[in-house]
Amino acid sequence: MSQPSDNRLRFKLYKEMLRIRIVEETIAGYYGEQEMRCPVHLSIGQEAAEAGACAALEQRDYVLSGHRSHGHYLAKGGNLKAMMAEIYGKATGCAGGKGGSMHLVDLDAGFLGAAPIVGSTIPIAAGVAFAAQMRNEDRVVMVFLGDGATETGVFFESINFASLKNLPIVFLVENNFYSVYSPMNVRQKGDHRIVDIARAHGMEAHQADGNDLECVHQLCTQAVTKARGGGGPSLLELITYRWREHCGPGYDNDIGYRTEAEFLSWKERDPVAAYERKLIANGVGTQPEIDRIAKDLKLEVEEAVSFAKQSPWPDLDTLSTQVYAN
Amino acid sequence: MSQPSDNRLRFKLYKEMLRIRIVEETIAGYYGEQEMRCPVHLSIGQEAAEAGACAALEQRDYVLSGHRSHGHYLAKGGNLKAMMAEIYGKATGCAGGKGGSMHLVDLDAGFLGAAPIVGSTIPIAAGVAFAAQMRNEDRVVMVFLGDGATETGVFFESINFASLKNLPIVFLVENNFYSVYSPMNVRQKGDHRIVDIARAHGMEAHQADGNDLECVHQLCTQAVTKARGGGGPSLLELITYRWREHCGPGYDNDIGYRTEAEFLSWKERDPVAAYERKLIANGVGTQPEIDRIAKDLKLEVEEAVSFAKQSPWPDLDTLSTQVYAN
Amino acid sequence: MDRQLKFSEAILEATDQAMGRDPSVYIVGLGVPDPKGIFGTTLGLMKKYGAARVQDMPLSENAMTGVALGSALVGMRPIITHQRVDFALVAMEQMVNQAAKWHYMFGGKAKVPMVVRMIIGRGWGQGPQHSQSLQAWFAHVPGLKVVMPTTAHDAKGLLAAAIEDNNPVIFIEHRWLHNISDTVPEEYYTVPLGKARTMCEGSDVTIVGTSYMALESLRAAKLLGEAGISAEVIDLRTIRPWDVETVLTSVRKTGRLVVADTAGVAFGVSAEIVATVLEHEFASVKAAPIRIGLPDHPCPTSPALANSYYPRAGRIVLEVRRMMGKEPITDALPLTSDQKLDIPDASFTGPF
Amino acid sequence: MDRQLKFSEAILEATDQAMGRDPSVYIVGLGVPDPKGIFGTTLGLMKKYGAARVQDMPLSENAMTGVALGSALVGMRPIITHQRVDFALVAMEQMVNQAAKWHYMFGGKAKVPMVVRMIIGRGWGQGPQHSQSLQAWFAHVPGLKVVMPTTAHDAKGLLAAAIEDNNPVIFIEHRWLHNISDTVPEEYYTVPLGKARTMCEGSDVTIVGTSYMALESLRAAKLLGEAGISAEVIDLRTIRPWDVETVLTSVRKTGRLVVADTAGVAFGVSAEIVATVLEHEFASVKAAPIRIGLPDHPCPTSPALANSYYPRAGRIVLEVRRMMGKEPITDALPLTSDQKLDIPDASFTGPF
Ligand SMILES: Cc1ncc(C[n+]2csc(CCOP(=O)(O)OP(=O)(O)O)c2C)c(N)n1
Ligand SMILES: Cc1ncc(C[n+]2csc(CCOP(=O)(O)OP(=O)(O)O)c2C)c(N)n1
Ligand SMILES: [Mg+2]
Ligand SMILES: [Mg+2]
Repeated sequence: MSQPSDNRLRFKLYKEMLRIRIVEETIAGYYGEQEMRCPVHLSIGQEAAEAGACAALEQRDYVLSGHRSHGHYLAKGGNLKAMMAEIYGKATGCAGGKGGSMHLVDLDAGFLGAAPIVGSTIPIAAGVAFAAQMRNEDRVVMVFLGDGATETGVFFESINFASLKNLPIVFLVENNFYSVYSPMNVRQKGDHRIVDIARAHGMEAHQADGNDLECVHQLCTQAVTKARGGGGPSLLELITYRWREHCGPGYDNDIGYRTEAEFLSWKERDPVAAYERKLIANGVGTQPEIDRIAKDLKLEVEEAVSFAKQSPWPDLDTLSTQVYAN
Repeated sequence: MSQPSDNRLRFKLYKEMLRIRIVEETIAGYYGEQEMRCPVHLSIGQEAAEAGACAALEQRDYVLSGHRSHGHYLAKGGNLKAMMAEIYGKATGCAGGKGGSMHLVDLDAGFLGAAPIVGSTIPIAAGVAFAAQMRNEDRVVMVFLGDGATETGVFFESINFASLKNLPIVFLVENNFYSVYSPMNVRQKGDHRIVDIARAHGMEAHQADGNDLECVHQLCTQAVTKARGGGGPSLLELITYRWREHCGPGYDNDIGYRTEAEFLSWKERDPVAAYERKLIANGVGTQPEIDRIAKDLKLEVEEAVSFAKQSPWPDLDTLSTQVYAN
Repeated sequence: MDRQLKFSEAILEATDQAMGRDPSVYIVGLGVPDPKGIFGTTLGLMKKYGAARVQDMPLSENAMTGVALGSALVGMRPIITHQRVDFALVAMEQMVNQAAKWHYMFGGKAKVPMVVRMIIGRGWGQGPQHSQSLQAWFAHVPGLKVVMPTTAHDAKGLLAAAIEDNNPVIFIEHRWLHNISDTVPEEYYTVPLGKARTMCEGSDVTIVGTSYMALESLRAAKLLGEAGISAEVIDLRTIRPWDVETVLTSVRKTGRLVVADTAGVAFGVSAEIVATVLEHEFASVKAAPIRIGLPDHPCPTSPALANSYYPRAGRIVLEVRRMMGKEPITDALPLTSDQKLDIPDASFTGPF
Repeated sequence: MDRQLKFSEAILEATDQAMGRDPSVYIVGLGVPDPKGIFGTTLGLMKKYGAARVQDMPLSENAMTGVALGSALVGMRPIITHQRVDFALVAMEQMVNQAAKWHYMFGGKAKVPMVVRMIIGRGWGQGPQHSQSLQAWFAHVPGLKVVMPTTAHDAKGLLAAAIEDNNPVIFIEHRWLHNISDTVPEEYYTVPLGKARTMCEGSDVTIVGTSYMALESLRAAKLLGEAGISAEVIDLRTIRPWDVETVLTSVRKTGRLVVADTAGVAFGVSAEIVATVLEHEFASVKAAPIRIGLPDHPCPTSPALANSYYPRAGRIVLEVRRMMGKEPITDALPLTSDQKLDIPDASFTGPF
């Protein structure tokens, strides 16, 4: 935190992070009802990276994301009710039910879209930054991707282009060590490969603890400020961990691709609990204050679920409309 | 040269390089007759890289290449007559007339194939190396590519895979500063980007003067030896220059994408003339010896042209055969 | 004799037996050795054949297709798998410009024996980017073969044949077939590529179905039979080369043609079949041909919309009755109140 | 009034005028600002509109398609060019999974106004990897529009319309049309997407042609006319959405359908047209429909082979005569001794 005295910001960041946690836990809780009939990729465990990064942006800035996008959407200010309704496939969803969890969008919030073909939104985000640059607009773009996405050719092509054009963009890699059930060592070599690729292109790049909310926020603020000032793109690799299964609401440490011990070691580094302890220890907040925040957030999220459940199905007429724009 | 006393090798290398020059000049000379009715991408100016690199390989080793492949084919021992006949579209061509200049192949020589979609043979070469590794064969693969090809996503994906699997492969980049008429500065940034990409993947990489025949040969020998010994892949970036137009027989310094002065500065660094001077200066060869070699080579090449011209057209029956292998 | 195996188990058995018979066969794909094993189709292979022949890979579908191709050039027989056809769009260049053409363009000197397994997603909100069915694309490309098995029996035999084939074979599996069982002999066998299978004989109308739609066609034929209409159902099995003769012979008999494909109707496989039949058997055809497939827009995610996206047996019945000049019946296939249209069967509880 | 412009000049003029009218239009592609200017179609634009709006790019077709898409999302109108369709195979994912679907999959919230210009190579040994004609692929994808102009007049108007359109438009140019001139008005105009053009009227047979094959169809119609056969030739102009009504109306009149496409017949555009016509106008059609296009194998490089690969007007004449029950004439179009079939015209002396 550049201003350690800025406790308002600290609370805001914490609340943002906690809100993502509560939304995701709530989805996990309701998923078993089989009313959210689409794949969901929860980001529980990775909230510090998401909240810390988006808090560095202005509303006019843009974010794009991939399959695991709930946290990015929320942290950028995406409408929670519209997101829940989208996951429930309802008419009130942010994409009218056409997209589901993997295709969130909120133009007002600057969340331009998410799409689950791994790597594909990276060049699209570069294109958004390219347009901002061509029109001399004061906007920065942040695109979220995973460690797996750094193996796609299009990631590399995008890094090359962004560096060549000095685009106002931040490539934010959440490295959670897995691509579905595949560990790093069957996919890539070396502990600094991701940042080194960016550096090979003359792009500033940093690797950091993605579970350290303030550290993330500080790094991202620097990168965003640099981009905004015409200093060009950055890549930030945030080390973090996904707690639950790749797709779906459950835990899957038992199926054999990772150990329970590994999971537990990361659970001890829970970014939400850690920051809560820090806030209290530093006298920034008290347990009752924090409990109240959590309670309010839970209420808000339950309300969003009710909204989604009660919303109507999309009209069958919309099935074949919106194929072409007028 | 690891053994500076090895004058036989020096002559062999020189002859290989000169042969490529003479073949390419001969093609340029005949192209205007409009009997070679296919695109040709000549490598005049880049012969040292090609001859020096392939001389580091054994016959059992494999080479793959792209659109500018004549030199690689010849240096790897590809049949000259079959290549000429292929360019002339004749039945006796190495691909029976089906491929033309952009699709050379000579299995006996270990030249597995060339294809002109930029970047595409890079992963194919990695696959050949992967097979050699799986079967524990004593074979090294060398794949030739240009600076433009290092902007394709598939290049990067291949580097990642080769490094991950420690494949016995050498990525040989001939950096001639242009992709068709596009200079480096509209395509990539930084003077060490290409080697740095490889290094970001933990791959050994070197940049060197591609017009220095002995230097090329030495570097390639090291890389090939390393790969053969299980030491894994390398990337070598050889700086060189294409003298003639991107595609076709002529010169095009007048059309405006590069200056005549730039071309002339590279012409002064003619790898053939430079090595010829060196051979004579060091007393390795005499002018008459060298003239004799050139004369013999010209005869050989003219013979290949006659062979190609006199060869029959492919039988019309072959038009629709060889679509599927039995 | 009557050994039942699921389609997914049949795929696994074919792979296992092919690997056992031929050391040059290997399999690579995202998640191949993981605990889910590509919907169960690769489970246990890593343990049996080792990490060299059963490989996970980087998230680099394009390069890895090239890697498979390169290894095939020098004598390996790779199987590369993709969990959705949609993911393989990044690898089109290697499949279409390269794998399909190396044999021809090098005058027969190169051989590319490789199998590309791809799965068509469907249901549970797969949505616009996880549900495409692009067999028409691959079938448009000379040099490729394209296989779409329907039954577990054929899945095993066609995959074995695809692995034995010396050409690049695109092998497309429908996610909703994976759990369906059939009689599958234990011993190794092949089902020849390029041969359709007549699922039931009939005299009034020929229904050509691909993959999952062959099953819906069979269901439709039963319903039609109850109403006195005799339908012949042909499971196409191979899309390229497809079995023109079997289809023509049937249409010569019935005079009527319906094609039911898993993909979009427009510019799809069904157009080729209709056009070919009309070119060859114009005189035999008694009624306007009918194509059944996906409507001309992407697949939405919400079940409320997606349920109406996919045609089912009832739709085939309706169209055939219309073709035969019979009363339309709109309630052809009433749904039970707890029936869900976006899952393959009741045992499935979400996400794929 | 009778201002003649080459097809390539018409493309340039449409681009120039669109850029002049709308500052959000920009053009990017390998070689766009280079001295050859994409076969002359982008010459001078850089000088006029500056390096920001007229850009070369890295050899990264996939990412650059995504870049174009991203810029379109926030209000730019990119034109991205590829010198061969074949090169764009690396960019299929961005075009098909992304550009085609963003409007639909975000419930209408995203708009992707972009034009992808691609050239079909042909002749002078372009060979298997520089000559593919993949309009059927794009036409199979809802969300895309697909345009193939034949005349310089339409090239200008259709490109202008494509740039104005708020959707991703695939714009395919045949290399052999670039040098052909036509009357082209100087002022800005658009030709609506989705409308075919009747090139000549006739009563015996409808010949639907695409791109360069529309010209061959017109030549065939002239030859047929001399033999007393009256052919109506329709230049399809847009492949998706195609002008079903114009074609049906014509076939209702003639009762006979021939489709001549620049691409492979198998699973190609011609199959869709034939199938649609037979579905809708079964009763009007008097003879088996005929499809003319590329044979079912890749394009060889040697002129001795490639010359027989491409169908020409003579082939159309032959097929129509056969269809009409007339004597076949095999010497329909004798070649002059110095005529070369692998170049667009005599002024061309190699390589493209
Ligand atoms: C091109 C492509 N290939 C495969 C997939 C299947 N897939 C979905 S998510 C995923 C893992 C991505 O890993 P990573 O980028 O690290 O993100 P994470 O899931 O860890 O957040 C894969 C392989 C896909 N969606 N797209
Ligand atoms: C994917 C693809 N895009 C574009 C082209 C057109 N093209 C052919 S060669 C070439 C330039 C390649 O430059 P480089 O790799 O540096 O090789 P060089 O020609 O300099 O030897 C281009 C763009 C192509 N063949 N393939
Ligand atoms: Mg990950
Ligand atoms: Mg170059």
